[in-house]
Amino acid sequence: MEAANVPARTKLLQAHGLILLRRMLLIREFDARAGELLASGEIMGEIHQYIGQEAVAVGVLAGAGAEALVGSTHRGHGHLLARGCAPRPMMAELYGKASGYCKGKGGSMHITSLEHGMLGANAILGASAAIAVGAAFAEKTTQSSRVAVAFFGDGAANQGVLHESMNLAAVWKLPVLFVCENNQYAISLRADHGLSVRDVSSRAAAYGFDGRSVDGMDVLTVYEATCEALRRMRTSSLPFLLEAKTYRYHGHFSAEAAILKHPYRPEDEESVWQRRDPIARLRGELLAHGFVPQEELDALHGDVRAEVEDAVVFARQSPPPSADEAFTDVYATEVAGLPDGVR
Amino acid sequence: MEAANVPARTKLLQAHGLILLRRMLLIREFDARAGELLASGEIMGEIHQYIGQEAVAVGVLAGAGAEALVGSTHRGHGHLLARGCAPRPMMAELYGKASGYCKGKGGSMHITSLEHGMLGANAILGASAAIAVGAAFAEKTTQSSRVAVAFFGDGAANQGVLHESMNLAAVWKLPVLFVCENNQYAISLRADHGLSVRDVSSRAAAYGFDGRSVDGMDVLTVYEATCEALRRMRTSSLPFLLEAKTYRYHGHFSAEAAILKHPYRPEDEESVWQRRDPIARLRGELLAHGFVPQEELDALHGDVRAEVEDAVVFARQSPPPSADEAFTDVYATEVAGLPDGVR
Amino acid sequence: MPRIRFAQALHDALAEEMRRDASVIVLGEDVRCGLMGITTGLVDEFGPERVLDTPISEAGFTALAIGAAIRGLRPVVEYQISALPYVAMDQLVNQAAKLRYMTGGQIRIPMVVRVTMSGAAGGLGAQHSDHNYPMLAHMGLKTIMPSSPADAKGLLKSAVRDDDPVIVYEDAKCLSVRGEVPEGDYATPLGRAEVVRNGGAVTIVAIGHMVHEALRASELLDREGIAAEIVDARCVLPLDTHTVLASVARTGRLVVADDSNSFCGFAAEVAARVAGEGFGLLRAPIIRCARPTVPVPFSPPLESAILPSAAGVVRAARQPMEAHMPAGKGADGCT
Amino acid sequence: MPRIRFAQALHDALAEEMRRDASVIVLGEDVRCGLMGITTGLVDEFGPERVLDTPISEAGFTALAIGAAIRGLRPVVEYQISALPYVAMDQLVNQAAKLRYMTGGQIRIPMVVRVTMSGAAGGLGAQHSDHNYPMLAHMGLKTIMPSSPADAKGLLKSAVRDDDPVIVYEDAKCLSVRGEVPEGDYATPLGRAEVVRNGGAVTIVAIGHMVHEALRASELLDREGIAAEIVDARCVLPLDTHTVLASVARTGRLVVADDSNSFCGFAAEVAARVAGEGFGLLRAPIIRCARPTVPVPFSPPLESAILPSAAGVVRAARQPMEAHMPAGKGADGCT
Ligand SMILES: Cc1ncc(C[n+]2csc(CCOP(=O)(O)OP(=O)(O)O)c2C)c(N)n1
Ligand SMILES: Cc1ncc(C[n+]2csc(CCOP(=O)(O)OP(=O)(O)O)c2C)c(N)n1
Ligand SMILES: [Mg+2]
Ligand SMILES: [Mg+2]
Repeated sequence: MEAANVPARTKLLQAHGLILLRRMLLIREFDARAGELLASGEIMGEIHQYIGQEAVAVGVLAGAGAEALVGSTHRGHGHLLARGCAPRPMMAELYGKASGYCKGKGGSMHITSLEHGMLGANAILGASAAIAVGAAFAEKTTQSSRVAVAFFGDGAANQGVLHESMNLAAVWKLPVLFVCENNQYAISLRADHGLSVRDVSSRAAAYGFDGRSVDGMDVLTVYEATCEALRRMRTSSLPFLLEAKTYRYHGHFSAEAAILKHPYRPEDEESVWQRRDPIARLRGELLAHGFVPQEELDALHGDVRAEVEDAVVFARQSPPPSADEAFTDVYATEVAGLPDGVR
Repeated sequence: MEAANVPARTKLLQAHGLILLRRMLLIREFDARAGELLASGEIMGEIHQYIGQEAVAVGVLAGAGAEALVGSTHRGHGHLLARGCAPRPMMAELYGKASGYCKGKGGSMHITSLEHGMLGANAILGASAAIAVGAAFAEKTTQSSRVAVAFFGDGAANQGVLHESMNLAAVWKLPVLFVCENNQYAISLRADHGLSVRDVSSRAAAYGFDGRSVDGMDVLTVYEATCEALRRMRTSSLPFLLEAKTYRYHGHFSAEAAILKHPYRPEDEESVWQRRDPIARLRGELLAHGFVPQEELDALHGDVRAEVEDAVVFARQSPPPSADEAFTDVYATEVAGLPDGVR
Repeated sequence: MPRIRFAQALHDALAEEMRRDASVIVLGEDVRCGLMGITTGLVDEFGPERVLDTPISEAGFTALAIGAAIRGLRPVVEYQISALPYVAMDQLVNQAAKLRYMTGGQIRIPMVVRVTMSGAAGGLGAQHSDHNYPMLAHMGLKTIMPSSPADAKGLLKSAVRDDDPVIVYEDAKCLSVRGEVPEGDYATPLGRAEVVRNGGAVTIVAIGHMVHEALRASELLDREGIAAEIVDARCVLPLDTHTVLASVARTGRLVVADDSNSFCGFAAEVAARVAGEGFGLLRAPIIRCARPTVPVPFSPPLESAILPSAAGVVRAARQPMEAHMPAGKGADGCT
Repeated sequence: MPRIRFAQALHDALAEEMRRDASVIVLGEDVRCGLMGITTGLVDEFGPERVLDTPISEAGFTALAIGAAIRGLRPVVEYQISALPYVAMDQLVNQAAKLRYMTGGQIRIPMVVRVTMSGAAGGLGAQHSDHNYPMLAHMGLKTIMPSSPADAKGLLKSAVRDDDPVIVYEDAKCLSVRGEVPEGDYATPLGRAEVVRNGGAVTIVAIGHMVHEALRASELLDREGIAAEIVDARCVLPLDTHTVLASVARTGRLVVADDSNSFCGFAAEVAARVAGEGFGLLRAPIIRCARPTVPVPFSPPLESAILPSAAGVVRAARQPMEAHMPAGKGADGCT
């Protein structure tokens, strides 16, 4: 953010700072708590914490607007919360309860709330971005003005389907904002060991549209860049590729530390990024400008914690699905012999 | 070719013109004859004629040298002949005879001669280019200096696996010359309806290496560009992407005209490209420079025709494989129960 | 009833469904010109917005269709050759087949994938001659393969109207078959097999062009005094076990004639069901007449050595008739 | 004999083969650190040129391995999760499985693909819990799935030494199993099943972790007076029909316990073979205890409702024992 922009930034800060902060905090607290619950064995499976990357989901989805259709990833909690999905059915989903967004059938990697415009979190890298292109296609066909946001990671950037999807979105002029969350690693693989270019955004040129890399540790920068990208998309009728440079503070998945013998990241790397923590930064700016008093920030933090705890209680108290639920929702149109007939 | 280069071109013409011409003629005559044989029902299936594109295979493979390992496509006859594979076992393969390069098991789309460094023609778009990257990897690992040439079309350029392969070849610094034969169409799809960029070669930048588009209707240009690309690869230790703009004179596959009701190409398009015919051009230059007298050129043409006819006779007279051959060559290491056991 | 070609029946089904429902779109490689005549002309009536030629990006455009279906369109995707499910396999079996379930029923994916030119059209070699429907059905996708023009039209219409992904295999060897097709609008329900010939000695369950091979075989078998009953399965999944078992109850003998690879193929599934649920009805071994699990060779004599045919069905059908006959092997893999 | 974990046995096999043969290389995602401990440490001994972390490009690096194998290396590719065959399906079933044949035997592809964490490790949901070996075996790829550490080591070594592509499924539920492993160099031949428990009443053919479920089930069955004989198939393809038939000859009854989807799955193939070649040996219906063909739900109670287990095997094994018992359905899909 250059000096000349400071007034614009200050305006943004005043107008949206608190709500952006609240969303980032909610993501952080939710995923911290989910990590504890998994570690204690209270919930099952694996979760991919979004902690450290909050500015990306929150900045992009605030900038893209409530109408945007979103393709999420295996690391999807942040996208859902940034979009305003409720912690209760999210947490219940992690518990595999019937009150979860997906009735407990999805789990952490698949939490979806279609009514929020979330097309689905997806455990296959690149898959949801490709599907989001289809949503944009449908919107364009039906003359809606909704855009699609297609999230993917620095690792997923090397999946073939993304190449196909970017080309398709370009030749058919679809309103897709591709967002690469470059958190520097694909599990243990350093981004620059997997990527043949420094900036994923530079690949946009291979499809004839524009791209840009921004500081993903600053929510206002991400927000602004998203707004600007959407403007560009409207004038060009082309997709856009936004890359946010960011960092995940935790292991790739929460059980990682227990599994790996040697850390794959240099010891001091996290602390370098932590110094640019998006939440601390935004909080600091809000305080410095006197837009929000310390007490209100503290209260906000307390609120968010309570909201997460409430979600935990809700999830704990929700009943598990009944065993027959394993055999429902397989097909939308019933046909004799399914799903029962295939057993 | 700019004026300043004329002397270089003339040298090239004198040194290699005749042999390049011979190869191009052989491709044209072979594929013309194969088309007739298919139309008359003497051979089965489908062939994809290389006619019109001869300068690409001949120029690239002459430039790449006899040691290069080649991944070919569904339109592979040209690559094989340019490489010096023999018309007899090629034609026999089209007849499905035991004397074919693949004992008749492969057919037109799969003719392969490993001893010529041909890794295989392939009926799946993009597949052989990806496999060629592996050959380059093996060469690099074993400290050989052989490079791989990976052919693909303008249509195949939008296959995901090519993206993955180019990225892999770049991050692992593999000696791969990617060659896009842009013949303007993928079956009925105009290249610019499928591609989001005008020049496929511009995509090289998305992987951090160099690319260049050249006139694929001029064999000397292609030859020179290939030599230059290889020099660049040696100094950069990176792959290179060469795009040759060319044109196929015939239908996508030989039976096309009988199947399609409406032509998908503008009526006069072929004649525009024919005016740049690579064979006519090279022949004209050889004559104009007086490097080869007309009689020798005529004799050459006669020779080539005779060679093709000899291949037809050879193929006709070759015995068909015996029925048990259907069950051999499935596995290299015999294991009890295979392939017999799986029937 | 008018007699039309199978490919024409598919065309008519698409055209009628597109007329009926504006959300139906067609996309795939070369669908505007339509190499097999199936989609030919649709673009003239429905315009380039509803009939889309795609780049050669099967994974990408299949995913696109999934996303479009989630958002309310009814895309009909064409795969021009039967190898294309391989390059889009994740989108088919791990996305389209599962997203509804994973989301607890929030999502519907009313999409059709037409795999045309499936199987060995003849002389196309190893990579263009597979019939891979068992792989998709294995993963729970509704998967059908009609054998007659009437079923091609009626089943494709049902597929378009179905709210789930449905994979339609168009057997290359059926595309030019002619047959009567009912006039007016009709849809043939998924999941129902049909007895296409009655006979008391042996049940032959067949699918796709193997129905025609079985019919040819049955005439030869008649001469040997073996009256074959032929069941056209029509759908791979759901599989109409009921009709199969009812026939086996009459005949006591079962042959399955299927042109997919034998190993874990369609014939294996039919056999396993009957060996489980219909064991008490069986009087003789179940015989599979399917492809040996080897790639398809190009050379015509080799190709015919491995593909199941009427002659193979005849050999297969003799076996359960001959008690204690040692299992002899036909070169075409019908043991 | 030392007792080691299954994952360790796999590690040892790789390390020993890499020591023995310099052309063996290992590549895949995160193989240098080795998330499951299988490839951990190999890079220290063999260096980064032979142990390669790949970008997330499964189709690309599988094709790369094919090309490298054609040129004489022996790549061992790791797929970190069992969903990855889908994104590289063309490379597996249409390239690796066919190139040798298509070229008339000019090419050898001595490559191993290790699909690790296969099946439902627990709580990973629909897209990370498949066991898709039937799809690859259907297309003729040599496909194996050991259940014990000894076999894991011995079969993986055979796979590495084999001159064809071999797909090794490493069942997530077996990775922490401990067992004795012979000292010194040994390789277990592909294509041979093993009788791991003798019993005269019913044959249970199992594979992967279902062998352990079957063993547990057999103890419960013993109490009911049902002596189960258990055959560990070990290899999906080639399938050792001989050992299966020999066991059925003793027992007259067959249950197949398999954790792949039931439809056109491994159990279907075993059942179909026995219903064909071993019909005369059978005294009762063949019962499949396999996965119902639905996606795997995340919720633990739902997950256990669909996955086959010892209890399911017990229920399955009772059925052929009770003549004329109407087929009742267990919730876990074991009919
Ligand atoms: C196609 C595919 N390949 C591999 C995996 C296994 N996997 C899960 S997450 C992951 C790393 C992803 O890295 P990135 O895209 O950068 O996202 P991040 O986890 O860093 O958010 C891998 C390899 C997968 N889920 N899908
Ligand atoms: C992955 C894949 N998709 C589709 C096809 C069917 N097909 C065969 S050739 C072809 C067009 C190829 O165009 P291009 O790559 O430009 O090569 P050209 O035929 O022009 O030489 C298509 C679509 C295929 N063989 N493989
Ligand atoms: Mg990352
Ligand atoms: Mg082309």
